[in-house]
Amino acid sequence: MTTRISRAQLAARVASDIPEGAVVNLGIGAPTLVADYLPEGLEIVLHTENGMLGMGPAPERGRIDPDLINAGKQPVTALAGAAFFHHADSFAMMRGGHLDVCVLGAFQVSAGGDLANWSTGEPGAIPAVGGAMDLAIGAKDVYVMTDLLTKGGEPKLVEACTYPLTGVGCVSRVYTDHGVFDVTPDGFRVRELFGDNTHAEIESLLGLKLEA
Amino acid sequence: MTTRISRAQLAARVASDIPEGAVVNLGIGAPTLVADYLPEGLEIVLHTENGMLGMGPAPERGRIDPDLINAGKQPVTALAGAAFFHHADSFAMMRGGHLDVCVLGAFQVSAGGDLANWSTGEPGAIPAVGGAMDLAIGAKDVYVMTDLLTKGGEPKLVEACTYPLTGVGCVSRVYTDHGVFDVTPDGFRVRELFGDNTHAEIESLLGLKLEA
Amino acid sequence: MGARVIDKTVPDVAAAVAGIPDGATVMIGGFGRAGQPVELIDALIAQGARDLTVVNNNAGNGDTGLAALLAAGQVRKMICSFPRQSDSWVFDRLYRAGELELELVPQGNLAERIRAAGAGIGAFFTPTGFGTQLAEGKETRRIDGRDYVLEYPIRADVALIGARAADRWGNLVYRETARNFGPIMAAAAATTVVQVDEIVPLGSLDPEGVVTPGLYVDRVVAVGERAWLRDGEFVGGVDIEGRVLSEEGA
Amino acid sequence: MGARVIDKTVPDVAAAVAGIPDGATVMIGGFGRAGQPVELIDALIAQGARDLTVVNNNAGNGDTGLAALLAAGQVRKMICSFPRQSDSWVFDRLYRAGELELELVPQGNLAERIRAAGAGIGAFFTPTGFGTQLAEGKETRRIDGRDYVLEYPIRADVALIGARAADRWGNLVYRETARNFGPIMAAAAATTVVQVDEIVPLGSLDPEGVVTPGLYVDRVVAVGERAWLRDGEFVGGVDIEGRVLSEEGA
Repeated sequence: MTTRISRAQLAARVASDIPEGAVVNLGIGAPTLVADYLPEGLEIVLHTENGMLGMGPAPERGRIDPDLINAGKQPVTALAGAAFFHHADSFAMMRGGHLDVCVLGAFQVSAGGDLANWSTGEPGAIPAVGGAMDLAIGAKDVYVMTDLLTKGGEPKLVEACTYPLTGVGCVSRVYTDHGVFDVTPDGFRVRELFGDNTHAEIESLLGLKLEA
Repeated sequence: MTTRISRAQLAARVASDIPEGAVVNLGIGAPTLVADYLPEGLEIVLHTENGMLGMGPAPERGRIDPDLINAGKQPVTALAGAAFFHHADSFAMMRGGHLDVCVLGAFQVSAGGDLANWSTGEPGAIPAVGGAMDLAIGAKDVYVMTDLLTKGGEPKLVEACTYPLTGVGCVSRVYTDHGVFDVTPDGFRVRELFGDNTHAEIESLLGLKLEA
Repeated sequence: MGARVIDKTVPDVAAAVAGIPDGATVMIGGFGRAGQPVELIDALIAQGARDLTVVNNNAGNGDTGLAALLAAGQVRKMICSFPRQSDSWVFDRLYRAGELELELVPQGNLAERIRAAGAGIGAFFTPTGFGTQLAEGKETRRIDGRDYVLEYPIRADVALIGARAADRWGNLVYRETARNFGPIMAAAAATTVVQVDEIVPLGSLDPEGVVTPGLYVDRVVAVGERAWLRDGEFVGGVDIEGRVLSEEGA
Repeated sequence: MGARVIDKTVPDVAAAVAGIPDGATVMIGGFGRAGQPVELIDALIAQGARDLTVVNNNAGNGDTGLAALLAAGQVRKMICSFPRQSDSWVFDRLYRAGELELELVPQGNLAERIRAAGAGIGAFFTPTGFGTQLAEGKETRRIDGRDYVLEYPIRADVALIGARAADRWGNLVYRETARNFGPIMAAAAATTVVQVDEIVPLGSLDPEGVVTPGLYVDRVVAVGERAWLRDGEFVGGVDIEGRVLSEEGA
């Protein structure tokens, strides 16, 4: 058996790579967990694409403000130094490359850095994309946070995505429950393997050649 | 001799056509005179493209505010109801067709509504365009305020402009010292002639056929 | 004559939505509960215009607001970025039954296309969506080594938006993330209708802080203060949908 | 560690302009005296970077500010909308002598091209300038019955802008029409340098009223209050160039 870290440990691992002063978007869903593990005492500015920089943690019950929400429509707070802006200005920040880091989930990431995370492509499914495609191209570094394998055991790091793409060549690094991988011009390069996972084991799980 | 009205009378004539509630840009130079003749008691919202709606008259000496200027870089004031915005937002208002009326000067206006007002095309002249081309396409109605003839007696209403164009087919009406002319699909149409000026006299001065 | 010739305020929400014709394209602001013009949507349902194309980030939640407009059979087509949600059953049913067309647009392209309409831009090259299904059939171009898709403006006949306060010229201020689509939709629609908590005297909004200048606004109606505010100050006591938590009431 | 890890303030204007290389493209904000970063321009002259491309609405007035930068021989090319003015003798002389290149851009296209750079737009179709000399050689297209010209972003290595106040995150507020090019230039430059009247504590700027969020700003320097203000309030007593009228002094 290979070593797998928990979702919380993975969030903490991503958080540990975010430098002080960074402007970061944590998308919706699992990546928002990263916020709970950002190093204390460091100022990191969270962007939420519905229109705010300087997002703070959730309020207590009774202090929920329906006008003050994140991209997942959950209640949040505003830190000192926050700023509000409209949707076009907010997505201009992303598209214009002004965010340092964006953390996203994935169905698949290809060796060329393509991301598939918005649609399983099932016939008859109702499509929904939201800000996924904007986020995918919207930061200096796009980090993916995901399990290495699907629940069915299929690799999520692949030679070429079979699911519909979210963005082309946009991912810079993949944080998985087995290890961390950089996307390089030569494909995935192992950055770190958790526990006693070996290069050969991961290659075998993925059926994919990995750079050392 | 034909009847000619003064520059001040002309400004008043333009002003009398501006409806209450209109959002109006008076450019720079002579058209800014129109502001002095806007009907009292009517609210008309003046836009200045450097970034303000609700522009008021010049301040007294001693109350000049270098941060509060118009497009001609002259000191102005802000009325109750004013708003400030940046240059991209300001020109978006113009380009997006949100101004009701814009008043401009001209070297030439063609029967097709082309405007030439930014360059005489003289070789060696230093060019400067400013907001002229944006203003030309930037209002529901573009009014030109000008003498009918140059000081040398050349017509400024022409079949086709010989000076470099500011905008194509953009002028809706021309207010001159001799009369007022609409630009129609059939060319200039006489809207009003001052004093005892006749249709034939003006046609003769211009060497141009005018619709009645 | 007189000192109050520009007055965009209307007495009630029925007057605010009067005249919206069948077949209109209607932008509806809001993201979640924030900025959602709930009272104007209800008035549009009562008004009854049909065959509408609606532009919104989502496609309705639960059984109120936009979902109720869909359920009333007034909408022919949705232009949005994220229709499918856990509580989008009204949309889901109509879409599966083939009774509702869908144009799916990435959220940032949606915002920029709306912005382009207001700003008089004829089309623009955006990197978002390049190489994806949502760019299929669209013109693309490589500029300075980056790939872009050509996208066109989204205009509307009417925008229905929510803001915190307005003056009689239609100058608007918003509150927190309720700003979202309001300013760009106001500029992209031929007629912009705004519901606000309160109408304040001309001159009482700081000209530095006006977010939507009045030239973008046609009708303003005051609908009273939201349950989580008192005299413009946040007092809380509600859930994320704005429903009062305690027995105190609004 | 500690509570002040984001601090974009620098101690003086020399530190603010340090490292601007020869050959850089430098955006300079301001329209007239309003928003003109006078102290930063003087610091750039002292710093000495040469062969610059400068983006500004004009090309210098009188013998100070941008005109002095031109006179110092530091500028190779101007991108602007309105170089020729009654007091643009420095520009006029250099241009006629062939010592200065000029790219003339209609003012609204200049603003939108700067905005496009900051917003990640690859190019856009604008109606301004269609059919004129300033669109010669440019791609055009008829869209929905209107003619447009394709225009590309203008990016910069450095922006020098003026604002009224900043906090240590670089959030900015402006004053009146001094806002002009500041917000769009801040977003279009790799490094944005701002001079402000004062630096205020984090949290003291209203988040609804922040015009340029701090992520666009790299360095902030306080240069003291302008002569026509006292504690942020307008007191007057100056001419349009900001020169004190009476003997009271600043």
